[in-house]
Amino acid sequence: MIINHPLLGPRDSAEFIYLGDAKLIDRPNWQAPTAAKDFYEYAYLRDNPAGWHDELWFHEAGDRSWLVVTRNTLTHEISNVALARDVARLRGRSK
Amino acid sequence: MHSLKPVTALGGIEPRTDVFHHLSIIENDGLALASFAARRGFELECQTVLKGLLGVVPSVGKAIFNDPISGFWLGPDQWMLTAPRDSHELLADIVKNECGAAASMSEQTGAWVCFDVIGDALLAFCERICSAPIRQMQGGDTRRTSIHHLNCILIKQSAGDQIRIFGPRASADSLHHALFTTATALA
Amino acid sequence: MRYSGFRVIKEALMGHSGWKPIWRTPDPQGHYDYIIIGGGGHGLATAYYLAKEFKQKRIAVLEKGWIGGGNVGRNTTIIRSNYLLDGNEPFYEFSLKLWEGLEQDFNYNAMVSQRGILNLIHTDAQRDAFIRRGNAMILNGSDAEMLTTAQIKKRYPFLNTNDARFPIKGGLAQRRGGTVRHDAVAWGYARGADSRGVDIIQNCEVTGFRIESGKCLGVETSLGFIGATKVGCAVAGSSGRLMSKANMRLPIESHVLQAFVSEGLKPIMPGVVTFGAGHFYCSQSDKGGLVFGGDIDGYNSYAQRGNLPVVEDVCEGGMAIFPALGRARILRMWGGIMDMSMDGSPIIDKTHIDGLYFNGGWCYGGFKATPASGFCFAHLLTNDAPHPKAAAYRFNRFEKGLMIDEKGMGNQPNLH
Amino acid sequence: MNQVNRLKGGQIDRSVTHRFKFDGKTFEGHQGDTLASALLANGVRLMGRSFKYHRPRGVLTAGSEEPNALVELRNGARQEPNSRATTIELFDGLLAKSQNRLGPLKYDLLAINDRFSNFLTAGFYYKTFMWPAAFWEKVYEPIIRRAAGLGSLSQLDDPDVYDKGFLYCDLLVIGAGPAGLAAALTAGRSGAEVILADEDFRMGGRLNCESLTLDDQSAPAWADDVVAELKSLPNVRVMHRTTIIGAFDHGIYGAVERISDHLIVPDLGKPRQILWRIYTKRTILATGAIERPIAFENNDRPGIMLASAIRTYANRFAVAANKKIVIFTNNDDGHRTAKDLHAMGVEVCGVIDVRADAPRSLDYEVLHGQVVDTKGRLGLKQVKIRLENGNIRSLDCGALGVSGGWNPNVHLTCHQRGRPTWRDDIAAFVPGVDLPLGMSVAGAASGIMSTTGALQSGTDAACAALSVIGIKSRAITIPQTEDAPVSIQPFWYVRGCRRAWIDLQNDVTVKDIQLSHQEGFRAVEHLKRYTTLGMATDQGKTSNMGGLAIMAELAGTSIPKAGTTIFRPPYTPTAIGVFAGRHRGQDFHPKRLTPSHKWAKEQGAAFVEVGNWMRAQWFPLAGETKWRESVDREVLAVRTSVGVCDVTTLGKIDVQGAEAAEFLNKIYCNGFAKLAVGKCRYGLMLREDGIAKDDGTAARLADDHFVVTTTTANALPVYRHMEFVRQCLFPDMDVQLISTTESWAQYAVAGPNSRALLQKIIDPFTDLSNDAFPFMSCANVTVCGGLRARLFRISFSGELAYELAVPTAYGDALIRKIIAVGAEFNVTPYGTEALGVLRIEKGHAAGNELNGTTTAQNLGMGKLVSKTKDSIGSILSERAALTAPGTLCQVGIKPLNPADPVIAGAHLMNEKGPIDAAHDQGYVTSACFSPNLGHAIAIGFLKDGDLRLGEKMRLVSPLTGIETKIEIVSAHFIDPQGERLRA
Repeated sequence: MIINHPLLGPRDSAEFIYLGDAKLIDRPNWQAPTAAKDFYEYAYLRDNPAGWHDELWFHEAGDRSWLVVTRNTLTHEISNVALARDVARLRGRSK
Repeated sequence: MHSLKPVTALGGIEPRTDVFHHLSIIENDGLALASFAARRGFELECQTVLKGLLGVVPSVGKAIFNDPISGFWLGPDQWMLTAPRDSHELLADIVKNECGAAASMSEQTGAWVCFDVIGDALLAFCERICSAPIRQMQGGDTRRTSIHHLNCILIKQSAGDQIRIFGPRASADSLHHALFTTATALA
Repeated sequence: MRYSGFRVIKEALMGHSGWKPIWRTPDPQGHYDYIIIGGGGHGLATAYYLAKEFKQKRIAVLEKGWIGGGNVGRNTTIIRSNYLLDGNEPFYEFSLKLWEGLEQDFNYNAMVSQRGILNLIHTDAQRDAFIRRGNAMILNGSDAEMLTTAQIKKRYPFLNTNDARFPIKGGLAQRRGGTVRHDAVAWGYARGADSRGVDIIQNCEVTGFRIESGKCLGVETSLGFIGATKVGCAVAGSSGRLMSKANMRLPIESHVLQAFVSEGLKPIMPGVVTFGAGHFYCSQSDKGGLVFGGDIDGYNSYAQRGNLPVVEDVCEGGMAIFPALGRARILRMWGGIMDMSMDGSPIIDKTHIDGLYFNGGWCYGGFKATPASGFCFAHLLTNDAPHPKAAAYRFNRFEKGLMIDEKGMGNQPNLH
Repeated sequence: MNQVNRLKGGQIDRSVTHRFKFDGKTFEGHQGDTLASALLANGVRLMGRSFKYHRPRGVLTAGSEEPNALVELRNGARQEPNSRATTIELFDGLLAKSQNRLGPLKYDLLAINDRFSNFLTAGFYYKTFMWPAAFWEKVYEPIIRRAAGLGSLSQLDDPDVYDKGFLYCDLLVIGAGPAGLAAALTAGRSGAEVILADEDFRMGGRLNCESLTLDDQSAPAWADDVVAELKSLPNVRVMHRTTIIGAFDHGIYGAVERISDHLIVPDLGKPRQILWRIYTKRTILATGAIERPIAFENNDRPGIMLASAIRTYANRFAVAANKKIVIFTNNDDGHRTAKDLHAMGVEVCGVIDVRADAPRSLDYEVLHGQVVDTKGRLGLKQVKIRLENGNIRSLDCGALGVSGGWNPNVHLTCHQRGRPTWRDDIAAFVPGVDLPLGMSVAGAASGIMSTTGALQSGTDAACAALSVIGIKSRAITIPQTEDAPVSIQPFWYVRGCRRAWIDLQNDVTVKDIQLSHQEGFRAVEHLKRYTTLGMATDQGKTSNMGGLAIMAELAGTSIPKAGTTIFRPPYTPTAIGVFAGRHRGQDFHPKRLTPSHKWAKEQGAAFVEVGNWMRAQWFPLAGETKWRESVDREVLAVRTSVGVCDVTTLGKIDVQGAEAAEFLNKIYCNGFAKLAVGKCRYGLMLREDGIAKDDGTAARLADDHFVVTTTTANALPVYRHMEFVRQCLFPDMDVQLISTTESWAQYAVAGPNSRALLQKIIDPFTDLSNDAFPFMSCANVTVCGGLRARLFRISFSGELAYELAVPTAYGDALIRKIIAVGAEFNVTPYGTEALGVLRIEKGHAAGNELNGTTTAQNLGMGKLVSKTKDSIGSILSERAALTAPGTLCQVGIKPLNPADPVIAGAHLMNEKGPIDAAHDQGYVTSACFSPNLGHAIAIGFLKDGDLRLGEKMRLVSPLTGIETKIEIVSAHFIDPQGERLRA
């Protein structure tokens, strides 16, 4: 596969390491009363869609950026790639 | 002056050179390296420091060849600086004095082995070692990629027939072996 | 129709005019006691044991394509019970025992061949881990033995002991492990179930569940609604897709695993060899093809195909341990969808919805589990209580902290 | 007999003669021959045996789709089983053997199977061999296995090397027939980056096989000119002998270039083959079409070939398949073969056409009818024909050319699970709509069967493909040439035949397909799996269609409704070696060498693989014969004086930034905010699921600068994890990371005399006294007169110990210096074994304990997990089952009888009671012999272990036949108070 790195352009996916669903960015609040349940669901439950999927890839043999890749799990087509750090900020992980 | 004698990445006193009639692989032991990472909120200061050192700030995927200090882009807000080791063995400290708390400096000299590969078979050579689109790359283009399972950095020098390869120093022998056998296969 | 030596000879002489279809093609009835979704190995085995062992009636198996078309028809056919952990070893040993009597049980030759499986050891830490595992196997009443490099070399003279980057330091062997003709397993169970009245309905895709006030009343399908008292899902790689129709999120990701077969070769590989340190395992089919594989591609996929990097990774492992392979040729490569669970172990459990049951999370190890999985799922469906051998395979183990993590990789499915 | 069937003309070089051997007999052929053409030229028709019935077989085709003529090529370590004689380029000294036979090819004893063909029908095995159960492995299977398989693999290491490479292009053209050449020429002239690949050693595809002219040139001459122009263009790469094996995601293609397969051995240092990964913007598939046979009784005899193959052998290789040839066809193409043969002076004994309106000929007889049977066990002698009027007629001949029509070669269009669609007018499947990204199809591969059409579609496809990526191009002018329409009457098999072969290699006959239908295996995939149709080495290129058509007829449906089969990579069987490239043997994985490696080698150290690192395992002295002697000595030296060990392999990560301490608070379960500058602290890292991930120390060199160490094995994963936490979880934290593992050469100097030794290395202004530099201190220092260095007072051995780091280039010099100045203390280098013993004696957890399933509590560090801060894994580490009574806890283990062994991997059982899984109490993780205590010791995990110190238990390892009485003790075997390391 080819991952179109937002900074570096097209790169062979062999340069990357896969983690999983980009929802892993949304780490729960450790002080919430429901923390135990929240963390269980965060760590263990997955949508696992047959279709479009936001997922985390690490550019191990590259610039060491974590990327959020929007990829279709039925066709492997990739529609969007973003720096995970930017996505994390958009999802309100800035302090 | 201390009493310890350095060895090259390949373990020699002198760096190694392998000459094929169309290609030469030269171990370059003369470089000091330091990584330079901008601290949060000091990105602009760091640009200024880099401009001062290199003349131009290396943009994404680019290298700037300058004297005495050259540099290339490593990642977001992160660069690698190189300079002659004889004059700049303490490169990290030297730059740290200039940027202070604006940047995180880390000595990287020992982390890398450097090979300069020169010759007219260069393009065919590169096609056999890694997935860098070497024919499309311009002088000054850098590419971190993997060569025979080793995480390396490729820099196309301004002269089209020369590349510089940085690889993990502990695997200098394995990397050299890979380059050497490829050159042999092309001979 | 029972198969016997006499019958085979008779038919041969009569021009084979007497053979009948080995399963019917019935139209679905309006309501069943049991609907099994998924006409793969596990689904067909479940129906078979429901009818045969648990004497249940009015059973249907719904298959969206043709039976045996999923992982049971695209795996590398290995059976073994060389597991480490309490939750797993008794279950897989139960499965291996069922394999040992399977063909006589369902009167179909699935070519169960106990040619032995060997896990190579390359480091001291690996040896420590394999000794612990071998002991766990024996303590669970299974068989295991430690082989020296010399013993290994004797059986597999072509393994690399000259210039191996990671020298072979021994191996853990299970003689009762081996291979099975995978398609025949699906067909044998289908035939056995069909002959006991199970309706096997192909080209019938489940499009939804009819759930009212927390109870599952049946399934919507491409052939219309079919009612059921109990619905069991056994769709492996499609688990996420199917259960989402019941608004369930699972501790499962679907990944692609590639497998490879070489051209037919004269016998060279007596048993199954796994080279864990190099992501490679290999056996040889009765037709002569070397059947081999390695790691999953590593990214979520429902595409049933993989990519070059893993092909190369697998072959590098193969050449590292088996350097004569270089001159054999890959004939075909293909991919299957693996229901990779969060601890690498499966789930056989009720869901929070009355009458809806789930069987999945088999990762790339589902084939060897087929008989026990079917048996235990049938037990669960019949008695509403887990079979003792599968008691650990519950949904709630993750919330409780009772993971069954053979590899110790944690909640990252693509590492199991 | 010497090339009795050689004709005039052709594209062979008669000035170069090659001598070769087939089944021990010597023959001659020419440059440009294949093994098959050379054998035919020499009158050899019998080349192999079929898979199941061991029927005598000859060559069927002239290409890579060959199912029959498979041979073992070369011998010894280079032997290649199942090599297709039709694609083997003839070279001088070539050796080939027929395969899958018992005894000589002519008298294969296993041909007995053919006599029992009534038993060996499809699915036969599934119904029998079940009684008695035990007989399968012992009796039946060995017989079946020996009879099965085709060629044999030598058990010798493949002596050749393989390379890998990577190419980029705007347009990849697959296939160099008329369509491919036209496409490549169009794109080449436009200046686009083009790669043209063809599996053949001669470009031109069908143009090499026809008697056509293009304008005033012969077809091959025209192809030569085009190829010459393409080679002259700098932007075009022409790749002969290169097979595109697969279409992968996003325009990536796998290609195998055969560099040396046409040589007797590869040149020194040169690869046998190269695996190219080609990154394309666009691709044109121009792989042509493959003729298909017709099934009739005994249609598998040597001499029965595809009509187009006979034509190819005549036109390209100047070989007459035989002196007397008959053609059987259902379309006009069969007649083209007859015409060409006649023109070359070969006797055409007749053309049998199933069509009433077959074209007539003055040159040979055309019969309206069907071939109903053949004679000639080892080679065709006669064909029996049923004429339309019902009369039976026999024709003597040595070759029969069969043409059932042409199948577009859609193989690569299916690699991403695209399905072809049916076209009635040509009675064949053509590429479907869902093609791989960026692929278009031209020429016969797309169902355009005329030469003119192929050329036109090739140039058009190129223009269209290039315009998509913004490159302007002009269509080339198409030369005047053949433009005949397709005239075909679908005809798959002769009614009433039973032993009529559909899949020649796997011996699948019409009756097998009928039986498959009868037993309910009607879905295409069921048909394939039940009968093995199309599962042979040709992936059914010549057989799938026939099988499908018959199944459709039996099911009373149309062919497209009956389903389509889907092709899988690789396009043709591909050597496993080429996928591995150089990565085998010692080069399987790269090596990582420590800074002291060269020196350690000089000392004769034994090395061990730790991940990719090579570490010194122990340093034997003269006279030491057993490893234990060396290891015991090294351990005692550390405990009594001083030892030195290279610990560079531990991962080192530079953590800098204003919030570096806050960051460490997140990744470690224990607190770091308050760690003072100049101090180190042990850190335990959890995964988010609360299980221990890794451990190490963090040294605070400055307020905003830490150096974190990881275990050797986890250096990379931990770095990745830290970047995840930094970029994805706390994107605005001011922290920067970089690995410095290899920047520094780091040595552990351990033992009571370590301080005294280091005082001779470290420059005087650093005060090493216990007060000035106590346990867990760290500092930047200088050594040997001014070399920058880092000093950490940390201890893995439990002794007074330091770790000293210098820039890697000086690591070699430093170890030599340490040994030199340490002589007075008899400083002893120690390896990983001694390191292991020392840490087990102290009960320090390592890889065997941090095995991915253990919690801080299991490791006896439960108290470390801070509840007052947010750190990765802290919440899930509190799950009920992880903290419940009965959880495993790390303990020490010693044998009651000091002479008894204790081994890792053994299980713990109560002193009394049964020994089985149900009564398992725990297991041993690490064990060793302690030279200090004089007996074996171990650490392991025991249920409620912390409450069971002093308990007597049994340690069992049925696997290795060990049962030992042991006592549970504290894991701190030595200096439990830790006085030594604080000394």
